[in-house]
Amino acid sequence: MVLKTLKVLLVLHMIKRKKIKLVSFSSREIEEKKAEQPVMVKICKITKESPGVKIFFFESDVKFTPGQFVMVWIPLLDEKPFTISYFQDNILGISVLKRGLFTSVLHSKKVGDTIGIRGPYGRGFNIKTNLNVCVVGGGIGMASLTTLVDKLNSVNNKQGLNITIIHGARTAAEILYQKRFRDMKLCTEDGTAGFKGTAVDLFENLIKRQRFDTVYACGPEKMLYKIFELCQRNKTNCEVSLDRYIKCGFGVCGQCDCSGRRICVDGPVFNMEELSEMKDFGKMTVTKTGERVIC
Amino acid sequence: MVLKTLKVLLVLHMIKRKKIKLVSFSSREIEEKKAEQPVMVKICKITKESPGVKIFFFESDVKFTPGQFVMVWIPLLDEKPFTISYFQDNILGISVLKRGLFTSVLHSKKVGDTIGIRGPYGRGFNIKTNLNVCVVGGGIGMASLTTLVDKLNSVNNKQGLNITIIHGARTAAEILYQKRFRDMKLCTEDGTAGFKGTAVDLFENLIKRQRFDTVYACGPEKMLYKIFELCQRNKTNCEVSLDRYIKCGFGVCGQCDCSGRRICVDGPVFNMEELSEMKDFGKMTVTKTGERVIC
Amino acid sequence: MRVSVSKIDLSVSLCNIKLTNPTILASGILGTTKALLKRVAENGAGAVTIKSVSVEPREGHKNPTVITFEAGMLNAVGYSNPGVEAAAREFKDLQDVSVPVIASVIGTQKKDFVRVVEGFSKTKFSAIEIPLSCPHTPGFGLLAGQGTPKATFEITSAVRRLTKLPVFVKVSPNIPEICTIAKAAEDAGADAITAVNSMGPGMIINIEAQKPILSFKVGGISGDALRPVAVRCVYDLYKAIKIPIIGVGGISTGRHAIEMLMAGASAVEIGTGVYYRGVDVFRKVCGEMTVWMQENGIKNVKSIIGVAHD
Amino acid sequence: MRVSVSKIDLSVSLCNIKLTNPTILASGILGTTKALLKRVAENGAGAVTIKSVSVEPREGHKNPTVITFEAGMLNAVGYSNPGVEAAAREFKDLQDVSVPVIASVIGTQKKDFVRVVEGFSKTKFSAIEIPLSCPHTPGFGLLAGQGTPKATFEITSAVRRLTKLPVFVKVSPNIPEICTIAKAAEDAGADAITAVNSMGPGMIINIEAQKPILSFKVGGISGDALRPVAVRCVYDLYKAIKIPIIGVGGISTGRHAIEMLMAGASAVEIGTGVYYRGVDVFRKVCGEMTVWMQENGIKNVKSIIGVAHD
Ligand SMILES: Cc1cc2nc3c(=O)[nH]c(=O)nc-3n(C[C@H](O)[C@H](O)[C@H](O)COP(=O)(O)OP(=O)(O)OC[C@H]3O[C@@H](n4cnc5c(N)ncnc54)[C@H](O)[C@@H]3O)c2cc1C
Ligand SMILES: Cc1cc2nc3c(=O)[nH]c(=O)nc-3n(C[C@H](O)[C@H](O)[C@H](O)COP(=O)(O)OP(=O)(O)OC[C@H]3O[C@@H](n4cnc5c(N)ncnc54)[C@H](O)[C@@H]3O)c2cc1C
Ligand SMILES: Cc1cc2nc3c(=O)[nH]c(=O)nc-3n(C[C@H](O)[C@H](O)[C@H](O)COP(=O)(O)O)c2cc1C
Ligand SMILES: Cc1cc2nc3c(=O)[nH]c(=O)nc-3n(C[C@H](O)[C@H](O)[C@H](O)COP(=O)(O)O)c2cc1C
Ligand code: FES
Ligand code: FES
Repeated sequence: MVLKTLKVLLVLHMIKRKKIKLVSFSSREIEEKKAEQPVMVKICKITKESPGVKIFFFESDVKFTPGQFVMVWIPLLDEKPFTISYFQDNILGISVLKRGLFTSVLHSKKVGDTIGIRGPYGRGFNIKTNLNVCVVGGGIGMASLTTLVDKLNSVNNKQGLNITIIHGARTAAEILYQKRFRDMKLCTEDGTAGFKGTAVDLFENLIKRQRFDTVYACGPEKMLYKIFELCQRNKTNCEVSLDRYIKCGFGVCGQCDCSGRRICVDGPVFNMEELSEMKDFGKMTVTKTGERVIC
Repeated sequence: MVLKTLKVLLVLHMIKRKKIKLVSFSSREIEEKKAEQPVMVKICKITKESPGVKIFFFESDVKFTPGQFVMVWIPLLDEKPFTISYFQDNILGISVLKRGLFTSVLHSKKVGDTIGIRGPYGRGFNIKTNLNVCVVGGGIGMASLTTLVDKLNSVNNKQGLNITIIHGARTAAEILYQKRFRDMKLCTEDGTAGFKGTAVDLFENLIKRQRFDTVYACGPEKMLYKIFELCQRNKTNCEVSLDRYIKCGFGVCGQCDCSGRRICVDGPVFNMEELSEMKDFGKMTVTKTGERVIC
Repeated sequence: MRVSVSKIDLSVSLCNIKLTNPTILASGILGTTKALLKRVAENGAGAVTIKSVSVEPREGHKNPTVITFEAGMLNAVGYSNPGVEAAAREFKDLQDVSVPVIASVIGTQKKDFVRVVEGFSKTKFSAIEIPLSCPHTPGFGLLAGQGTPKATFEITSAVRRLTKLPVFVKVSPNIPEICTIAKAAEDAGADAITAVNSMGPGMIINIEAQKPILSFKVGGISGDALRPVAVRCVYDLYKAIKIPIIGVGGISTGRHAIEMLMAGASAVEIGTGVYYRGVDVFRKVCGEMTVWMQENGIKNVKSIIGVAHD
Repeated sequence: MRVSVSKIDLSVSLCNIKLTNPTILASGILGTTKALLKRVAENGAGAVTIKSVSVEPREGHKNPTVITFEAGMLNAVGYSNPGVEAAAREFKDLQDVSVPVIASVIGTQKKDFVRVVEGFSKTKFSAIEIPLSCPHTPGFGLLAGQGTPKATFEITSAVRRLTKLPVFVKVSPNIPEICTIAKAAEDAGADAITAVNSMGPGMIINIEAQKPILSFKVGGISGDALRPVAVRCVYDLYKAIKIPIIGVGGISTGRHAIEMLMAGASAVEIGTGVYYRGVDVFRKVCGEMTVWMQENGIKNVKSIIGVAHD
């Protein structure tokens, strides 16, 4: 009750401070109305990053933060989320792992074909400067971290930043971005490249010997949960990017819930404090029907 | 045909120059959307200007140009146009001549009552500086000219402006704004005050002897037409404010037509060039049903 | 891919009426006098429609009759018009207007439509539009039960028998059975369907006055709010009927017009767009269509009609 | 004239359910999990509604399922939901949610509604809302003929017999006979009418792709575009029925909520407002209502219900 009164007073205070316009006709503070609709872009280049992963490049003047994603529309088929994994001038790229119908159709697209893009959506990574940073990417999860690494490098250029990149894959052929980040620490489950074992194993080895100021991670949720636990234990700050089935992408449909937080607007990137409050993290996910199931 | 092509090219040129945004979702150049809806204001003062005319004052931060009007709404009754005839700080005033039902109900309003206001609408007078100016107001038409005179006085304060104000009425009791403009040249049809005769008669006398750079007029259309003719003959610039039945007030319903020009947005003030093209001026008006009839 | 401006062809043909471009002034907006029609024509419209005319003069509803909100416009003008006699006088000598002029004819009963059409028999209109779909005028349109297949068939047939001019029947977006209504019109010999009239009706209350703002309390909704509904109606009608469709509702940019054509319209009417962008909305829309067609390699606007269908 | 904040009373009572304020989360927005309901409650809602639940799990339509345009939102989610068994699991222990929780129950036939209500018999919902009005899901709502007086009466009666909880029937703004439908619900024992569901449907075509954007092609319209229609429906219903009305459609500010109450609503639901202003739209709307009431000397929000009527 006291809390409620306090909250009402706070709102009243905000209104007084004109954050909420009241008298005028439109008392919504959001003035600029954006349309959540796909814009068609032409694919201008396609590269093959691994047997299962292609990168699609297109022109767009969309501004985004590393970790944000776009919804990719193939008319009459479906629309699905993909992280922006490449960004230079006005050329953006998405890295697509072929999994089911949608990604297969996307893989069949040629240069000159068009796809729809809406976004960017979500809250990306927090860029910390001047630190010892570790980036851990499991499989295609590495895609979310690429532009983060680029950004960290550009921001911290001459400030003694130290980035350790751990990239895990099942086997050597599935390793991504090897040319882009030449000094990645690799690990494969079958030992065909780098350290034999998972990214978590390698990270655990490293964190025993080395102090990181921030750890950024993206990949399978089980992996993310273990990294989060290791960071908690080592009192190391971390941010992870989560994955849920996405429909609207802008926070209304409730499909992408993780313990009351929406992946699409409150995430996909969450910090430790948030993660520690999210009971479903690492345990429950939500299916396409909206059922909460063990993940 | 050539003309049409030229026009298309002009539009294309404007588009290129970004006056019309094309690629973005909303390609309308009008971004700020205003609601054409009355806002309730409280009457804070009422003065009696003549037996038939009351001035109603209210607070409003509406910005306007002399000659513009507002639509005054009495809920469940009707909504009609009135010129803003008084303006100081955030206090506006309208001068209302009691004629029929609406103005009678308005006259019965008390201080503290509320009325609805939307606007300002229309294109007001062009403020010319540093000139010999004549202002001619017939009856309640004088209301449209009051804030023009105020503005001319304030703009031209020390620049040697010379304003002649002619105000005509049927009889002495109907003369308006006598305290406000002490040096008005008055005329009454019955000779009970000032010159005996119409404002046109007096104006004709004056213009024979004196050169005006600009003449501003508002009043019955027959009067306006005669003043316009006199100005044409004397090669004197003039601007007059016309009157038609107003419904929407913002240019869509077509009710207020005068030869293809809408009083409510293209006017109510027109210049000589425009007036000379308006065949209906002084001849035809439009009734409430939309019928064009001799005026 | 790019097409030069001079090659872009915006002309369409609507029931054998040639239009230099597909934009038409919608009924009820500015179409009160010949002078206003002329002005709209000079501002780029491919054709113009007069404000609807009934047998007798009508004052319409009291003011406020037209208001706007952030998503569109509400109107309850109430079919004010000078009656057919005065209107026939006003619209004689239509040759002064450089583009085709469409008459809009209303009535409370079948015989009224007939009388108005007869009253216009000496006037050089290019087509007759009959709106059976006004949502806010007692005695007319939906409030007189004219939005049923039966009434639509009867009124359309009566007008059809009377005139050789193309007859357009204007339908309401409020009726779920819009395709059935349109088919009834088609069966009765209509030459085109105008889709759609204003939507709703809707109401806006001034909360300080605690009263609805429109004097008729409710009014038809037009403008942006209506566009997706209008596009859906045109899309559905395109599949259901064979006669051409004139798309109306919320069009104020070239992109909107193209969307409506793709849904299946052969031409578009613009009403509230005049408020959003001025009397020259027609020229602006055509300019924007031209640029878009250039950039997308489309020479002939006729080629995009209905392309959104599978 | 001015009232101090502490004296402002926003509480309302809806079919004997006490709400600390009249704002309710509308069905289909965020109501998928208990955690989200909790979050909405913490953000100031007076009550919350779950996303509609059917007997069997449903994946709903393919994406895009929700898009927006300048005047509102279009959605064709297609009633994706985990089915009543999983939903009953999800919504057990509702005491964690600090405000009343309303169940939304859908079905393709009468017996489905019954099965879902039975499936929820152990769940501590405060009321049951049955939307008979979805415009874009085959097998449900309007597309299953549930928007007729007869179907409304039958389904409502069946649900009524089964439960002691208040039953809200959610109606469509698309049906001209909205009052007849609502009366049928009232006659069948409904405790309140929720007015309205989304409007249309509407369609938006991407002109570069030349295709409708929504995978179901059409979707229900909500948000600003819907508000005047929703206000008119509530105004008409207030005159036609005796049971309370929950007003829904385009509410995102305190002024909008007040307008809806003045039209005759006893409480309001907010859906698309979450998009316009965030999850804390409920707190913002209540704050704005409070300030307005202060300035206009109104202490008790209940006193403004229906005041726009003569
Ligand atoms: C924020 C975010 C960013 C992503 N970024 C990338 C990326 O950069 N590159 C990449 O290859 N993949 C990315 N994904 C996953 C990508 O969306 C799925 O791989 C893709 O949707 C699979 O579709 P499909 O039809 O080919 O496979 P399906 O057979 O339909 O599904 C395979 C799996 O993909 C996931 N998936 C399917 N549909 C969705 C959906 N609508 N939303 C979320 N997950 C879905 C599910 O886990 C499903 O089990 C991202 C997902 C999220 C949530
Ligand atoms: C741009 C403009 C500015 C005006 N400014 C003023 C002003 O400052 N002071 C003032 O007293 N009057 C002004 N008028 C005239 C004023 O609107 C009418 O006097 C008023 O509407 C009369 O209403 P009523 O019901 O009292 O009279 P009615 O008996 O209804 O009408 C009396 C006469 O008023 C005129 N009138 C009525 N309704 C309208 C309408 N909707 N639009 C235009 N004219 C109408 C007609 O000429 C009519 O014959 C202005 C009119 C216009 C067009
Ligand atoms: C102020 C106003 C008056 C209207 N009057 C008429 C009318 O007299 N006859 C008619 O058929 N339609 C009338 N309409 C409907 C329009 O012709 C059109 O069908 C509708 O407004 C939708 O198009 P828009 O969104 O481009 O305005 C009117 C609309 C407005 C806004
Ligand atoms: C994305 C979305 C999903 C919806 N899903 C449902 C639903 O499952 N059940 C239902 O009764 N209404 C559903 N609706 C309708 C809303 O509950 C509400 O009636 C409508 O959106 C109008 O209110 P608003 O303008 O505040 O959104 C949905 C609306 C939206 C926008
Ligand atoms: S995907 Fe709809 S809320 Fe996140
Ligand atoms: S009053 Fe409507 S156009 Fe002027």
